Amino acid sequence: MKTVLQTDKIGKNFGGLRALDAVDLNIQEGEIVALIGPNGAGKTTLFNCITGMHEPTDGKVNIIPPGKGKTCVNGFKPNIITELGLARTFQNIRLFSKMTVLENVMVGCHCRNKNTFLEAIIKGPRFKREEKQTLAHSLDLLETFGLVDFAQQMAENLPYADQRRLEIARALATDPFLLLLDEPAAGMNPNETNALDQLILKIRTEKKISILLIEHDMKLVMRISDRIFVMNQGKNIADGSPQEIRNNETVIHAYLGEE
Amino acid sequence: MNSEIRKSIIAAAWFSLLSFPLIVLKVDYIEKTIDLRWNNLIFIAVGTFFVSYVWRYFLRRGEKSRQEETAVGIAIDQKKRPSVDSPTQKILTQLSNLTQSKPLIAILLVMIVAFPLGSSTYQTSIIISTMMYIVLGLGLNIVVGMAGLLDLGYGAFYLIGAYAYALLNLNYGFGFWISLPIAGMLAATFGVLLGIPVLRLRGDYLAIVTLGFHEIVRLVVENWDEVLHGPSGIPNIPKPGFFGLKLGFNGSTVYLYYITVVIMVIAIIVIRRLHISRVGRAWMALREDEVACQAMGIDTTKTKLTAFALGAFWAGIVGVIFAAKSSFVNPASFTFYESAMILSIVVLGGAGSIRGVILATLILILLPEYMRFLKEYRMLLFGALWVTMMVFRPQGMISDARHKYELNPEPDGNENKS
Amino acid sequence: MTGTYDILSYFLELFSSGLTRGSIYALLALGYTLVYGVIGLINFAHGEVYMVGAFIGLIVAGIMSIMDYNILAILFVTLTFAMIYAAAYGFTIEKVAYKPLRQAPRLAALISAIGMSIFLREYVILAQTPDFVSFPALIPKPAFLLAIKNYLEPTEVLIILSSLTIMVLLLILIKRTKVGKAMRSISQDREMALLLGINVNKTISMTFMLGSVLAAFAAILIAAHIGQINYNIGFIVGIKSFTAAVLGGIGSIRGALLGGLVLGLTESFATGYFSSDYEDVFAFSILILILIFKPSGLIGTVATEKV
Amino acid sequence: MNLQIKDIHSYYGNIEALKGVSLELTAGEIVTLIGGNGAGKTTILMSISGLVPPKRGEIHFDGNPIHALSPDKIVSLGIVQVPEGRRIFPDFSVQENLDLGAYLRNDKPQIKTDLDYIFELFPILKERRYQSGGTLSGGEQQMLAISRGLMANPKLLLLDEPSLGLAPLIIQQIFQIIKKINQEQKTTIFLVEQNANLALQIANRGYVMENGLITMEDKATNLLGNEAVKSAYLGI
Repeated sequence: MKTVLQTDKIGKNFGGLRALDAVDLNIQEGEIVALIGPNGAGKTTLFNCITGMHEPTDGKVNIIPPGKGKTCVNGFKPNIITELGLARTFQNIRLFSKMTVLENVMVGCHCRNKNTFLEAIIKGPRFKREEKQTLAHSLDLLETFGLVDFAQQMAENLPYADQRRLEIARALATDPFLLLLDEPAAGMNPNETNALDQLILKIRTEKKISILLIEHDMKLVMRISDRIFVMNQGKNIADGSPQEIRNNETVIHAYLGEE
Repeated sequence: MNSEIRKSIIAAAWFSLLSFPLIVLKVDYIEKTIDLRWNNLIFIAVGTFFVSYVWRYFLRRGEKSRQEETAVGIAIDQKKRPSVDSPTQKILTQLSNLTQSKPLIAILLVMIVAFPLGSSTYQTSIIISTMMYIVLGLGLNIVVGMAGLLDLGYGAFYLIGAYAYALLNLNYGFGFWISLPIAGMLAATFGVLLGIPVLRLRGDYLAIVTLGFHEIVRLVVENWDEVLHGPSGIPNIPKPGFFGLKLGFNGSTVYLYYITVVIMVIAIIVIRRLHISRVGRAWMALREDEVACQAMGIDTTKTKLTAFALGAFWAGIVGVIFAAKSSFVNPASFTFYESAMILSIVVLGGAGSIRGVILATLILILLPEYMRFLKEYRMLLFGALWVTMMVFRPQGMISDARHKYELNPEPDGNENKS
Repeated sequence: MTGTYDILSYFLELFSSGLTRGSIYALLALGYTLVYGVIGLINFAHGEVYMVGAFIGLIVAGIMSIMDYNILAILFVTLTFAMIYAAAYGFTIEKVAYKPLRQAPRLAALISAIGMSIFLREYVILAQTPDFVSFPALIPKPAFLLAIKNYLEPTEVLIILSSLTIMVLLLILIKRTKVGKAMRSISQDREMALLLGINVNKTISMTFMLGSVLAAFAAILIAAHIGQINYNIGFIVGIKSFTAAVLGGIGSIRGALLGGLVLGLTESFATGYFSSDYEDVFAFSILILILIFKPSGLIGTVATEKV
Repeated sequence: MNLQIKDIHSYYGNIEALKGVSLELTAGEIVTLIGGNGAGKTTILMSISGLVPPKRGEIHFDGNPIHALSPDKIVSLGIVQVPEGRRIFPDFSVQENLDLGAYLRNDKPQIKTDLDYIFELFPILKERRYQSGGTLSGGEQQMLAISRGLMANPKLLLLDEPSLGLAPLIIQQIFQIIKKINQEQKTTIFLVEQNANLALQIANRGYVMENGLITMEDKATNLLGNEAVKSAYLGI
């Protein structure tokens, strides 16, 4: 097993508040890791530090793309990090709501194409080739996510659960090796959550992508994760298999409160 | 019902009171005259009564349809929501669908080509202006409509284009055709120059800075007499010659008309192609959500600058046509109101829609031109239109301007429909 | 010896005219800043309220001067009328052009505001005149100020003093009264203000009215000082006052005062010692530079978007 | 006094956050609502306060419907919320924050008495009286938030996660004071908490919420050892 992401004692301060404190998180190739913890534990901040939305105050975020060397991405812009192969979704869905479902996914393919606006104006050969690939690839993804029937619908008109799924499809369109999902099941009903299960497992096996997800739905977390990483008040308090976490007293305390 | 009438009466009374001093009284304290214009007040009272009634009616209806929409969302829950089209939306959609019919486009083209043959120079010149505004609207539509960057200083690039031709001609004897690309590129360069510093600014701050930029450009031209010829402007700018041939006034206007037609057609094709390309999608993603856009691996800096440059380019081009058409440029032709007018076209047309821009130009430029009585009230109505548009239809006339990609492309890649 | 005297008196002249401008900018900047604080909108039509205030004042002052009233009475009544009317205009503008757009994207409200501004200008052109009209000189030159008239222009001193007074009154109002506290609480956290039972709609209306009153006050003073007005006066002054508000840090009340005075003084000295041709270019350049390099202004705080 | 919530459905944007919630509070009680993140606890409070009015269902207070009232009317009836994350006005001093709590009140002498009472409860706030709210520590801010709520003279106090992000010792202290307020002022308290153990220790009754629905209701003592509570958080 190879490591694809490694954070080295990263910390983040917001003013006087220490939102993250010396967090070490490793993710292996093909692994599904769940990141859990009570409100305000620093989970989304960790996500933002990894994906370049925030720069960590201290420590290092290292990524190791398959077949390539280790890169420290501290201070990289988010788009560069995406190009390197990390893709993410957002806690409060951030789709391009006034674009079609298909276009949303096509935007995801942007960084894997090279044609310029001049080629688009004269419809150069590279433009034609890449557009065809983009379209085919996007439709493929929509097929996988069961959204192909809505391809020409405005994204904002999709039902909520479909919007969540579309966000994942869009992230996959950037062709990542590591996918970060921020509360993918939020607002879904039990049936939809079950379907999401299958989808996440399928992404892992078919596309050989590692997945890091923040999730509050513990049933989902217990079912699909290989490993659970628990945070509380900016710190990592436990890291282990679902079975271990379930019986971990520290974790139960963090959630249920001290006696 | 009654309460609505009562509310409208109150509104009418309120607005009459509000406008009374300015509408009714006109005082000249030096001549010691007080002019009383009571008839104006009657007009205001009756006018506001009806406007208020209709305004309220539509506000309520908007409220209701929003509620119903959510109700529908609840009822069918997990199924896709049907798109609820209002009658106006349907008419507009049908109208814009018409523009897709090939015969209609052909007829339109023939009409455009034949127009100068059967019309006076004056009429021809009006249509040239209209086409100029279409191109300007399309250009600004890249920046505002597609990329979502509110630019209140677009007129500055228009000015730069016009002055580029005027000065190149005056100082170096450059002709129309050489100046055309130079002016376009120059405007695009200025677009980037404005773009770089404002990259971090968003929304309303960006709007104010671009407005400031416009005023700076205009004021510099007004005050820099030695190089830019100050408020008096630059006269005697030649119209393009026909292969070295000097045409008369009428002839050269007709010639300019056809040049403008060609430029307009090129602009429409180019901008449509951009719209459905990789960079066009990046612009729209930027407009929808800058954070998500960046998370998709898009370099937002580059995307913004391309939008500024490609938008400004067209203003530069139209600037040259303007200089040639009026054979005279001065800073007074490029006030903030020029920018406001072009922005009106984009806002009314529906941000992002090419057809919308064309339709809006026809309404905003041609209507006042042919309805003289409107002319005096034109700007007043513009102002009212902006407010009304934003309150009731912020998405503009043609809102569903999304391109439908051909889902099963033929092996050879069939032409896309738009 | 005379040389030094000239240099000094020229400096004083520029200083007092700078302060005069500055206090006018500050009065208007307060309007921008208050509204921005409460609803996060650049009230583009604010400059137009100033202009409408001046025209209302012209009509009232005109009628009264035809009827030969005492100049102080005219000034008092003119100010009162202009301020009341401006408040009514501010109130109405908010109700018509902004309130329906509370939930809409910010750009929609801004475009609506610009539309309102265009509308009001054209309305004054059509209802009154597109030309410059002269405005009666209403500001008295009290005897005690004549003593210093070699150094400072008496009307300017009066303008500065009365502006400062009204600003202090406003500060007290905002600091001490219930409505002032409501305004400030909404600008910090609107949802929390709602949870404490503050009527947000009412407070927003109050904010617009307050800003408009200040604008009308400034408009009458400056119109009476300069002696002429037209439909365009609100645009330029509006932009500059907005610059002042941004300079100080938009949303900050002290910032608006500081920004106004700083802008007025720099403008006055720059035009006095360099060139007056580029007076407005100068103001716009400052605006752009601040927005680019220090968008949070002199006393503002940066708001970051939550991801 | 009592509050009855009958089958309310509330939406956050497109999401149905409450899918038919009913509950009841009687005068003088401390009732706690526990459940995992995203279960819809905060939405219930926002629906009561009128910020997220329910699309369907009814809320009655003292027998009168309040689900269609504006937030300021609801506050004036004596229903006051202390929201999650404290939401102190950072630019206001402690005193000004407290004054705003009493925004709708005009009974000067009574306000003075209440203020004294609060300074007795939280002496630290008296010390920090003229300091701006933004400079307080997390615990102090939470005390100020509760005090600000009390200044509105509530009959019913809605507390949203008062323990969030605080050190255990401070949490203990705050919960003791919540209990004290309930006993001394006879204020009904509806406590939304993640810290289930602590909340259930001071509460009379408790509701457990999962996925937009109330899944359990019982005496607090019964819920304390219940496996369902664990399940609400850990999904075991």
